Amino acid sequence: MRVGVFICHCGNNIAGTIDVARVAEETRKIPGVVYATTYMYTCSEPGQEEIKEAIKREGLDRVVVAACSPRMHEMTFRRTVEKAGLNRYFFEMANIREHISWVGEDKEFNTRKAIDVVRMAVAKVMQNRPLFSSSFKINKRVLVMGGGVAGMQAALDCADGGLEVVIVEKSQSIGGMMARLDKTFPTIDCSICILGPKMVDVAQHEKIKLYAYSEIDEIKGYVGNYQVKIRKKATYVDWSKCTGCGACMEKCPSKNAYDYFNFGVAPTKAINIPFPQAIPKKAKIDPNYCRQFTKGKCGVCAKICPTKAIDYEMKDEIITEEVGAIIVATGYSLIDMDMLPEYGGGRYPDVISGIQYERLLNASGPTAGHIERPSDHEEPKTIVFVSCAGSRDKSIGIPYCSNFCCMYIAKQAILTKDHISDSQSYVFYMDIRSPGKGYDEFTRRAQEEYGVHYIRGRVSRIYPKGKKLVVRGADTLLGTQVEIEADLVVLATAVISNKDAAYMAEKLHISYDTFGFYVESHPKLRPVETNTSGVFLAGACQGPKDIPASVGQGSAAASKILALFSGETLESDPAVARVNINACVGCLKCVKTCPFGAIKEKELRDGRVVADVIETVCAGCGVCTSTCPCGAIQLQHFTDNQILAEVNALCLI
Amino acid sequence: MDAINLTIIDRNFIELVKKESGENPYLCYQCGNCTAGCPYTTFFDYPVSQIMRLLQTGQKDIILNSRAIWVCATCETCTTRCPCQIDVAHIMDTLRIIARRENRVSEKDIKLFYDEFLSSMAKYGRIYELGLLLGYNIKSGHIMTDADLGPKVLTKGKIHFLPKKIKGRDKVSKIFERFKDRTRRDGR
Amino acid sequence: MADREYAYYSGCSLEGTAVEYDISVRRVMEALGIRLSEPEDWSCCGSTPAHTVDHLLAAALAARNLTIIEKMGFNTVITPCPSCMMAFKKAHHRMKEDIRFKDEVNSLLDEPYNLNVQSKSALQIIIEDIGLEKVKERVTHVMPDLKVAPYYGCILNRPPEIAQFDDPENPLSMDKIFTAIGVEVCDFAFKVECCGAAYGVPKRDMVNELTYKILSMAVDCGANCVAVACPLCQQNLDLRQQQVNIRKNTSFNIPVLYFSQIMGLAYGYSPEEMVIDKLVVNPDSLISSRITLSQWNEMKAREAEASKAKKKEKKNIEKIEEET
Amino acid sequence: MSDIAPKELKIVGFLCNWCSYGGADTAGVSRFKQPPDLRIIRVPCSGRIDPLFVVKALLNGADGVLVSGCHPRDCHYSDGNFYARRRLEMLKRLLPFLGIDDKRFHYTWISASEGQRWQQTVTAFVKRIHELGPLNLKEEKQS
Ligand SMILES: Cc1cc2nc3c(=O)[nH]c(=O)nc-3n(C[C@H](O)[C@H](O)[C@H](O)COP(=O)(O)OP(=O)(O)OC[C@H]3O[C@@H](n4cnc5c(N)ncnc54)[C@H](O)[C@@H]3O)c2cc1C
Ligand SMILES: Cc1cc2nc3c(=O)[nH]c(=O)nc-3n(C[C@H](O)[C@H](O)[C@H](O)COP(=O)(O)OP(=O)(O)OC[C@H]3O[C@@H](n4cnc5c(N)ncnc54)[C@H](O)[C@@H]3O)c2cc1C
Ligand code: SF4
Ligand code: SF4
Ligand code: SF4
Ligand code: SF4
Ligand code: SF4
Ligand code: SF4
Ligand code: SF4
Ligand code: SF4
Repeated sequence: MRVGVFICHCGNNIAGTIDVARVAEETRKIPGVVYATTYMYTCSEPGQEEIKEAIKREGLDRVVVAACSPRMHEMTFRRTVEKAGLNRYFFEMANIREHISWVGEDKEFNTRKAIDVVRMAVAKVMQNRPLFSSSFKINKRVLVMGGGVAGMQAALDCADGGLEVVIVEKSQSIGGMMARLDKTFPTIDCSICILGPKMVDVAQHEKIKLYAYSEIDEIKGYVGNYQVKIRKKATYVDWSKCTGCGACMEKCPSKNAYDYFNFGVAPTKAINIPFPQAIPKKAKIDPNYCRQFTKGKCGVCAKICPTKAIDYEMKDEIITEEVGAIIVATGYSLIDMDMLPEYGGGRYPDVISGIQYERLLNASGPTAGHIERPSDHEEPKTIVFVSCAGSRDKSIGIPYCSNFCCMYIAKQAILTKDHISDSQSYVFYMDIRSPGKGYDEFTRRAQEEYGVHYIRGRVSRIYPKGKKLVVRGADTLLGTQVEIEADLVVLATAVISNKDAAYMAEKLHISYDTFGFYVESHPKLRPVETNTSGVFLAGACQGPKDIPASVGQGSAAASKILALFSGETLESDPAVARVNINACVGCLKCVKTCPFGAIKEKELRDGRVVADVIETVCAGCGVCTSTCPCGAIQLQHFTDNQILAEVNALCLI
Repeated sequence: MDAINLTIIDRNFIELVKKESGENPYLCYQCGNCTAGCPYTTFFDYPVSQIMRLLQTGQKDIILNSRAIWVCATCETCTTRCPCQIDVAHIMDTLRIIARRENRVSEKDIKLFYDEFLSSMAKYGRIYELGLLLGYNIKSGHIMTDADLGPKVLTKGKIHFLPKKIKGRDKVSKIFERFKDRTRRDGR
Repeated sequence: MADREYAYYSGCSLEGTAVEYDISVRRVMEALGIRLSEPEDWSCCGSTPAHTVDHLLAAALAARNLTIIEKMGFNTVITPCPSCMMAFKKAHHRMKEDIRFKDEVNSLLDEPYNLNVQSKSALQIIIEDIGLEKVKERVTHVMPDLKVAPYYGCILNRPPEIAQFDDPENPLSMDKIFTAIGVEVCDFAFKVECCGAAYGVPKRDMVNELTYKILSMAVDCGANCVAVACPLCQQNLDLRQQQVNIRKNTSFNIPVLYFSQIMGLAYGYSPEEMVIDKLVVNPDSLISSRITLSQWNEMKAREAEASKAKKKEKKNIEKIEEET
Repeated sequence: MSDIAPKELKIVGFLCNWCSYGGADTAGVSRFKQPPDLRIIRVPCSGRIDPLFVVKALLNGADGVLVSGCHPRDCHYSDGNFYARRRLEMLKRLLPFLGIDDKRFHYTWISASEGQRWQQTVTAFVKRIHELGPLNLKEEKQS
């Protein structure tokens, strides 16, 4: 066996704290290694050329690159060795940058550690076997979870690219948060005016199938071939009959249902259509408030409905769809105001959240666009906005910035002036975060042209005084306490992940961070991919972001899928489990433990039962390998021998 | 205020406060919430968030000579509401202790009151309110402090004319003595 | 018969300026079936002055008492004064968090404190160990004229990590107790605003400014008396009310009672037994309308009867009118 | 190999590719300094870790073994880490019978975003192993 080892300087990143020459020197002493050299930037074009040439010149049949993390460049170098004629699995990477040169300060220790790590990689590569991927057919349909602006954009781009799309939306209508907004920064165009046409496109696109008021129950399969169980939740209205005429809503006697769409600004009816532009525009009964359900009698809507669409007996329905890729665009939630007791949100009716204020501003909102105080319906003249209400607040476990509230506060303050010309708005802020194109100009305009008074400091307390609310804060630039007697206080409540985010992540086999936002494959270079191939992210489910960024991600995720589906087949990862039928005793322990159901029992011609791996289903976790009592089932590329070779290379020295 | 020279930051002072309070002043991002909530801001020369800022830049003299650290009543408002979970009140307490140790007392009356309180405690084991008041009035030179309240309190029989001496008062004074020995030993 | 027994640390104030707090708490506890055991030979908790000198000294002065209580075999001590309670809780907390600190504190003591005593306010004991059900059961009298602003003061529930009871911004324990005993509670926004604490003597002007705000808010929210759970709050609001009036040219005349006094009155103790006369601002006019529960119920029943009759009559008239 | 006496002990880390290996990478990218004793072996999933690997490592000369996978419920392979937990819990109880202090073996969960936590875990574990000193199988059996 002829192993070649290439040790990377990575400029000073590695060579600065590791004596790479000495690593090369020591490496040459390892049996099997016939060539070892160092290189400035191994991943650069000339660096890769050097590897290819060395393979030919030295007759190498195994290659080790000691450089950065394999999560960074393993693919790069696999392709390199393949181009030089070697099987791509005759390659190993030793991580001497992320795990050594960047975390250890002592050059001597680092160098010794690097030598050990290279020795382990050499030991492993000598155990490596050639592996060949096979191709499998793919189902070129796409599932989009969440019909907010990000999900809609992704769905439309995929559909326009010729793919069939299934959208599953949890709530009654698509549109997400954007459908609730009045205007949008930084141009103040009407939110629903720009979103509405997109929603209609979604509804009318022949390639898009929409399941509203539905949720994902189960996802099975792998990239290219998923089976998804969708739960169509009972609406108690037969949507195939409902025309959205709204007659039921008008006559329904139960007037105090919680209005989820309007974030409880005003109550709604037990049967309702959330907003005029809703898609689909269909009615739904809220059984928590409907008298037919709570008291067992009413039936008014059933009587009134001209198409006889009401069905109190309706049950959830389960539908299975087959798709090949999934875009997760489930968006975000906001904290409850009662997490901030010092502000009294929830206790004092005139302390409201930003999204509630958005509904007050909106012409199709509960007040028809008249700004009024919830307590007495009077027009407020003094309005105070409190930014970072819960955001950047470690004491309640939200250390991060919510990304877009600085901007929407400026927007809302400007709109307030437009609505009530003799009003005065105040904004308490810690920093004004407005780095987008035209953004800072926008927040400046609020101050320069609209006379919005910005106060640098946090609010400590809000308390009622007569009909007013006293907002007590600090002006840290003045170094004093300040008090404002306000008519209305708007809290820019913190953005958080959805309650079911973790639960969904489990179904999707994707990761989420401490705060429940989904984790991308690489924060800079793979922002819409996840570590699970076939699953992509778009919008605020990955982290708080505004509409332009959400739309950008929606398109990006769609383009990734269009690329993935550009051929008829996909290459499988050959690093899957394989059974040695001679060693297998047919105990079927592996069958029981495989989390993916990838192992089936198979009867041999002599009647013996053994395990058999379905290659396309096997995800390559290796759980079976550590379960098998006979060592009969081995995860390729991570076999017992390969791992023990590494252990021994380190320990037996 | 003169320009503060930031070329050299007094790290020793910052480290001392860090060690004695167990709090990290660099967690403070100057939001101003503590100042906003502090009931004493109007009586402070430097509002509490500025004390935090001065601490971050190691301004030992300004801080230890400030009135704020003495006027702070440990009401815990700042600690309760600090979004960075800093025990601000405890830092104020620590700064006051350091100031006292270095004999920098910008609020003599407050310190005197505390001292009288403690000496009453060391002497009797419990607080002898009348003695404490008289002692304070004489030493502070504010002979008439709360004289208006005298009749109210005395006629209600709320204040005892004689101190209650507890049996174990020597045990209390022993705590004070051991503490003094200790500080002497530590060379403070 | 006593259902439970706790150690009871009254503290210096309750021996002096706040005797009425001491007496009323003891009586109310007795009425609720709680026996109190006073540690013999207790000493001052150290209060604010001690922790301005040194944290170690402060902890030691507090811990001496905890040691005594520990040796009595109690694991809970009732501390009606929040200042004492905080001194105890902080000493306990810091000693628990930091073993070195614990050893140092113990080196100042004759006998070590072994971290076995929880300090709780009377409110916490009432809410958590007794329960509102029982609080309600004991009521014998009703005070229909009382409109209370419940004032908790700054350190009763704060900082939350150490206090471990009730909400630090909008505490409700006192509110709930009053509601349970049938006393009207106002929505009072300055429940936890600081009153000036121990600065009454050295910084009286400051205290007057702060109490001015609190008293104004109490009046604004419609209260005719303030309820407190702290001797310092009581002094600053009651004893110094006249100082505020002179300084701010106001005419406050709003009684400031300990919550325990109000409870006692509802439990049928006489104003003398609740030592009401020790309060500076006289609450007599408010509590003179106190009547027994049965009288109250009778009155209510009569009123209900009357209004029913009225309704009936009205209906009859309507009927007649309709018919004619 | 070198004239400086080796001060580091031999510690093997088995890390799953998706979470903990990523976490160690994140620690590196963020330059969170760590003691030098640990050598990492990458496996696809903590469920791939055969207790035998741990035993072999310790018998063959390692002074400590650290295993880290994805947080429960956050596993790339759905329940691989549950299998791992069961097996490794058994292993921990078995080690004393082999004459090895079970403190030499530790397993934990670290996600790809938890660079700082990785730093803390490594630092604490290495410190623990240094307190125990080099593994001397005979000695440890006797005590
Ligand atoms: C008060 C306020 C004002 C704002 N103003 C502006 C502005 O002016 N300009 C701007 O650019 N941005 C603004 N934003 C931000 C904007 O709301 C977001 O950028 C945008 O909504 C993100 O879109 P999204 O599609 O990622 O998520 P969302 O809009 O949250 O959509 C997610 C969708 O997924 C659905 N869903 C959730 N979970 C599931 C599930 N498990 N299964 C199926 N479906 C699911 C939800 O029902 C929802 O329809 C504002 C935000 C707020 C709070
Ligand atoms: C000091 C500094 C530090 C930064 N640090 C970070 C950081 O830590 N993290 C981060 O995320 N971002 C950082 N950035 C920002 C980062 O540089 C940009 O986000 C990124 O480079 C943008 O990539 P781009 O491809 O759009 O543009 P560019 O990188 O500018 O690439 C544009 C390319 O187009 C070529 N080009 C220009 N005109 C023509 C033409 N007419 N015809 C053909 N070719 C043309 C240019 O030669 C160039 O190669 C930093 C920027 C600066 C200035
Ligand atoms: S291969 Fe990795 S370590 Fe080497 S230069 Fe490229 S990025 Fe740097
Ligand atoms: S359910 Fe019937 S009445 Fe209601 S909107 Fe639909 S069609 Fe109209
Ligand atoms: S049955 Fe329910 S939804 Fe229909 S009208 Fe009656 S209350 Fe409304
Ligand atoms: S966007 Fe602005 S208001 Fe929102 S959390 Fe960030 S800094 Fe605070
Ligand atoms: S566990 Fe091993 S022996 Fe048992 S069936 Fe599976 S492969 Fe065969
Ligand atoms: S490696 Fe084994 S356990 Fe894992 S998915 Fe493949 S067959 Fe199943
Ligand atoms: S509240 Fe906390 S973070 Fe804000 S200025 Fe005060 S100490 Fe700093
Ligand atoms: S503890 Fe001191 S600094 Fe903090 S709010 Fe109270 S008085 Fe102000």
